[in-house]
Amino acid sequence: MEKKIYLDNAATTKTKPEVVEAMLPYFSELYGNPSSVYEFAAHSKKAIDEARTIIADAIGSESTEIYFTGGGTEADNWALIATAEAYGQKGKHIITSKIEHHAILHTCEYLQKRGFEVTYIDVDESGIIKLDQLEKAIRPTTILISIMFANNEIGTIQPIREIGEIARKHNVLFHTDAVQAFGQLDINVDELGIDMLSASAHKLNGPKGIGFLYIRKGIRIRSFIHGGAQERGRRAGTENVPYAVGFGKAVEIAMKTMKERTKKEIELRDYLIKRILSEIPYTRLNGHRTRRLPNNANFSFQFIEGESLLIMLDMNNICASSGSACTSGSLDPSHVLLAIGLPHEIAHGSLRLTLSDENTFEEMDYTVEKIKETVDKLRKMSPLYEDFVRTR
Amino acid sequence: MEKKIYLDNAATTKTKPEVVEAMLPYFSELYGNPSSVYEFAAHSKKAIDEARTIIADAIGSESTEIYFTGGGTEADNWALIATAEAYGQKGKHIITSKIEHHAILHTCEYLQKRGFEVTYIDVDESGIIKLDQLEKAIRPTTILISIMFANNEIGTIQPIREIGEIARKHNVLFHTDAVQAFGQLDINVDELGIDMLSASAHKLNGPKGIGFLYIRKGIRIRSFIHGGAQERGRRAGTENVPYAVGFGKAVEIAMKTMKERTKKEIELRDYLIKRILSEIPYTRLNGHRTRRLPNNANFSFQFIEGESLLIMLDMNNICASSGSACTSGSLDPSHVLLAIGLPHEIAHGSLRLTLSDENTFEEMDYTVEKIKETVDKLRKMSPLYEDFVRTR
Amino acid sequence: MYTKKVMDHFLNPRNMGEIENPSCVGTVGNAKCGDIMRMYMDIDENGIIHDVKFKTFGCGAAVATSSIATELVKGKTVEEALKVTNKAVVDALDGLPPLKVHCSLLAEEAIHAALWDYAEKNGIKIEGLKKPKSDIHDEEEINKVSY
Amino acid sequence: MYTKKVMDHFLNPRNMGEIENPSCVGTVGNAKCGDIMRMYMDIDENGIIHDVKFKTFGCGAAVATSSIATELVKGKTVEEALKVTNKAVVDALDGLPPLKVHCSLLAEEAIHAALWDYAEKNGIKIEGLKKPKSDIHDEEEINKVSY
Ligand SMILES: Cc1ncc(COP(=O)(O)O)c(C=O)c1O
Ligand SMILES: Cc1ncc(COP(=O)(O)O)c(C=O)c1O
Repeated sequence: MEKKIYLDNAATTKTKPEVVEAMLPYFSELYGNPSSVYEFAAHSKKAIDEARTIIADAIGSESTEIYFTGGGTEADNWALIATAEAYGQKGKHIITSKIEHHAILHTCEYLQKRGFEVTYIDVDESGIIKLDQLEKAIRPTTILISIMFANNEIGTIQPIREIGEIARKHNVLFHTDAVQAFGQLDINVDELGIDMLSASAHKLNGPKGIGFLYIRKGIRIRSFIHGGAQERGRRAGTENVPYAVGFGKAVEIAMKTMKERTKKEIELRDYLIKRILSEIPYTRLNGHRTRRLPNNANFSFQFIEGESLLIMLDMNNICASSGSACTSGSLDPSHVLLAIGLPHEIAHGSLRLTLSDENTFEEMDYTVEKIKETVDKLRKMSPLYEDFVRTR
Repeated sequence: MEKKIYLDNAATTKTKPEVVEAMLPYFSELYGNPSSVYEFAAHSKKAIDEARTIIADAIGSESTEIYFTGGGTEADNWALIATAEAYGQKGKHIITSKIEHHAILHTCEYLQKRGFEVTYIDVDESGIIKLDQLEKAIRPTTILISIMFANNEIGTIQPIREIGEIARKHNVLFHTDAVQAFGQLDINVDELGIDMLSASAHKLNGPKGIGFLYIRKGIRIRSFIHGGAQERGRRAGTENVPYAVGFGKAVEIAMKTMKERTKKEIELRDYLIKRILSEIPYTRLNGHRTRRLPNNANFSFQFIEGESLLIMLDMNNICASSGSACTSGSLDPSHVLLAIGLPHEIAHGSLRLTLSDENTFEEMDYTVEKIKETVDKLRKMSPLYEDFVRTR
Repeated sequence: MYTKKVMDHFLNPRNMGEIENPSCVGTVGNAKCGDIMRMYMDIDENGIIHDVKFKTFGCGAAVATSSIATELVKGKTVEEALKVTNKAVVDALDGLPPLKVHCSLLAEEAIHAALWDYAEKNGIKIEGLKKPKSDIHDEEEINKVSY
Repeated sequence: MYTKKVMDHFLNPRNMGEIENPSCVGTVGNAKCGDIMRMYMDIDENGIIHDVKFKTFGCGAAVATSSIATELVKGKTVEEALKVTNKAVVDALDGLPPLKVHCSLLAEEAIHAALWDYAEKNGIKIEGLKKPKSDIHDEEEINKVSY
């Protein structure tokens, strides 16, 4: 394969070779089912427990509060659906935001069909949740607030501590989808007042298809996937031992390297943002200027459409995205960009670049040049640009 | 590690080195998110599609009818819960059997709490479903029959074709949990009249943590895990590309080797059964003598308890199980053994040996000797045996 | 996801640009859907489309369908151009992904819109030409099934 | 899953067997739960348990708790034996998995059952000894939470 510039780390990341290395013994050698009684299986059980401890330490929880799932989406579904089922007697009202991932939004829609009411809180033009609106939305029947830690498209980081305080004050459970934040930002569930937290391994150089849900001790939610007594009876199904080990390894590395890695990412990101905004006219940065994920840059280029931009960048070996990966097949513009107030035609022309510390300044330079060229080319093709130039 | 004799292939299997080999490129090299638009991601998409085709071919379905899940348990949950939700308007009655895996039984209990009625059909003393009872149980409100293809504890194979016919005749959907059967028995969903089928990779030398649900075209069930548009909008969450590839590879191998492999397993199994039944008194074979999985042998040794037998076998490097792996932490005797009519104290003394074609006759001989010794030792310790000898 | 033909027309669009003082021009689609196509035509006194150009805001398929559509109508009479269907557009591109078929409808509409403009400007009635919708909403089934 | 101590007592149980013509014998548990313990004792005229044997149908923990229980009461007076609690049994084994703690309760019950038999046979009343349940149902919280 030709050398490519991978700038889509919010969609997924490379599984680090060390992570693969750590998983390997659990496929063909130590393959015992952790639930079995014989000693051979104890290796598998121990491996999972160690991974669980690493993860628990990373968010300041007990290891008995970490439950492995088949990914971030399952964790989100579990948090919402099981809370609804467990606390539905108390009330049927859930609060979330307009810029959540579809794993949250579509689960909310599902719950609405099951008789729950959902309030979708607005965000400001930088993508930050309106705290006053959030607090006012709380009713006696509110059982859950679910607000993402950081947004996957525009990178905006939410005031999690403040949300935690509001939730506490009103005695409402607080779940956060930290799929993008985990491994990039410091997280301590106690300090931030988080009751449940979702994360996914493949966003931090772990494998695709494993995640976890943190559930604070004492929260009475049941399982979402019913069956065997795995995960302390709360998540049935034979444990994915290799991936649990790989997830643990990925978290271990991510925690160790976080400071240095994110520092480098921020430098690359800010360089990229500065060049693009100053060199390409009619361009805006989406999301908050500073309260954003270290590796996220999201732009809107007026008068052009995102997919054609992406394909042309791809022709130049640049992997990027517009909106979130799992909706890129869709015709609708990003709900996140609409929520921060972009008109449709501008929302359609967005580009998300999400870096890793393996990227270089040279790559940024090349990328900026290619974006410039392509935007120019597409604008020349655009009837919207034609109209704009005419009426100027 | 010392050389061990692994006789618990129904709990899980070794991931074959060829399978690991096939997965490896998709971790650190071709790691693109299949939903992304750039060419780099097309490798991932193609890899999943190829695996899907292999699997579809193995059960005689279209590849668009195969949906990957996080395991057999998730597939079972999905089939039941989504059918209940989609067809709940038509009726709220589900039929299953008393010997299903907990992935089915606990999901049924969950649905009962949500207002569904479940009929649990009896089995005869060899574990075969009572077809007349099944047909009589069908009501106008019955929306689903879920009967497992082959039992995980006693290995009994159900009359799937007949069940399929009954379901067709009464216009009721038919789901089968084929987690144990897939890869061991010939399955063709059209010939057998199966509408939905669950399977899991780790039972046929694939990795733990991926499975699939076959959903016949035209069945209107929605997703169980809500979010992105993956798996044709029916199963959200970033695809586990490496495991899908590994699953495909494992199925490819399993299909190619099925005939020869199961022939060898049957020889080993029958040798084992013959020796144990003839050399250890007060012993019975559980399950049907011939209509059983090629690799399954399940015994009850009167007067002794299974766990202590297991631990002593483990001391001799023999990995075996009693009941199913995921309930071995539980104090209850196997619901399957109770369903075939065993009294509690006999149900408690059961041993499941599930072979692979890597086992040898020497291993069978060693195992028989060790079982003999251990049963003898435990009977000497048993107050039940003491009473039995006294009153003889 | 796209055929070679689509990629070729996307990356090297034919007849892209404007026509100064065109005989007619038609614009269809809307920014909400993410696709806008504009087609300029020069039609001579014999009703032959001797030049056609397009501008498109939209995805790769939108650009490619516009491009191929211009090729399909160029040199044709107005009546022949009217018979260029979205299917012809799809076929000429060796197919489109299901989600993108709507782009070919848009291309067909763009031709009709230009011709409608031509008819209006010249006060004639073209047999079989209906006033094109200015707004194309064609959500695919697959999209609704999703969630 | 078991401590070394438990494994040792399970694989090499102490005082396993029967006593011919014992002073007393007690059997507790039931096959439904999967554990039955029987304890034989020889108690001399001074009320000292100078021999004790057990037989157990049950899991590793059941065998180990029976074994250690016999060690804990052997040589003790009836009154001292009465004070051997399930906690003492667990501690002597360096702990038991949560799901198996009920086995230690069963061992305590077995001692009590044997002593009750002794009291009945000899028409005496032992201070603090209650008629043991013949049936031990002690489902752990963790077991209920499960599904
Ligand atoms: C019959 C049966 N159904 C379902 C399952 C669950 O499959 P998984 O462990 O992949 O979730 C198993 C095995 O654990 C099984 O044997
Ligand atoms: C914010 C957020 N939540 C949830 C998910 C879903 O995680 P997964 O793909 O592991 O199911 C993602 C990424 O896809 C995400 O970015």
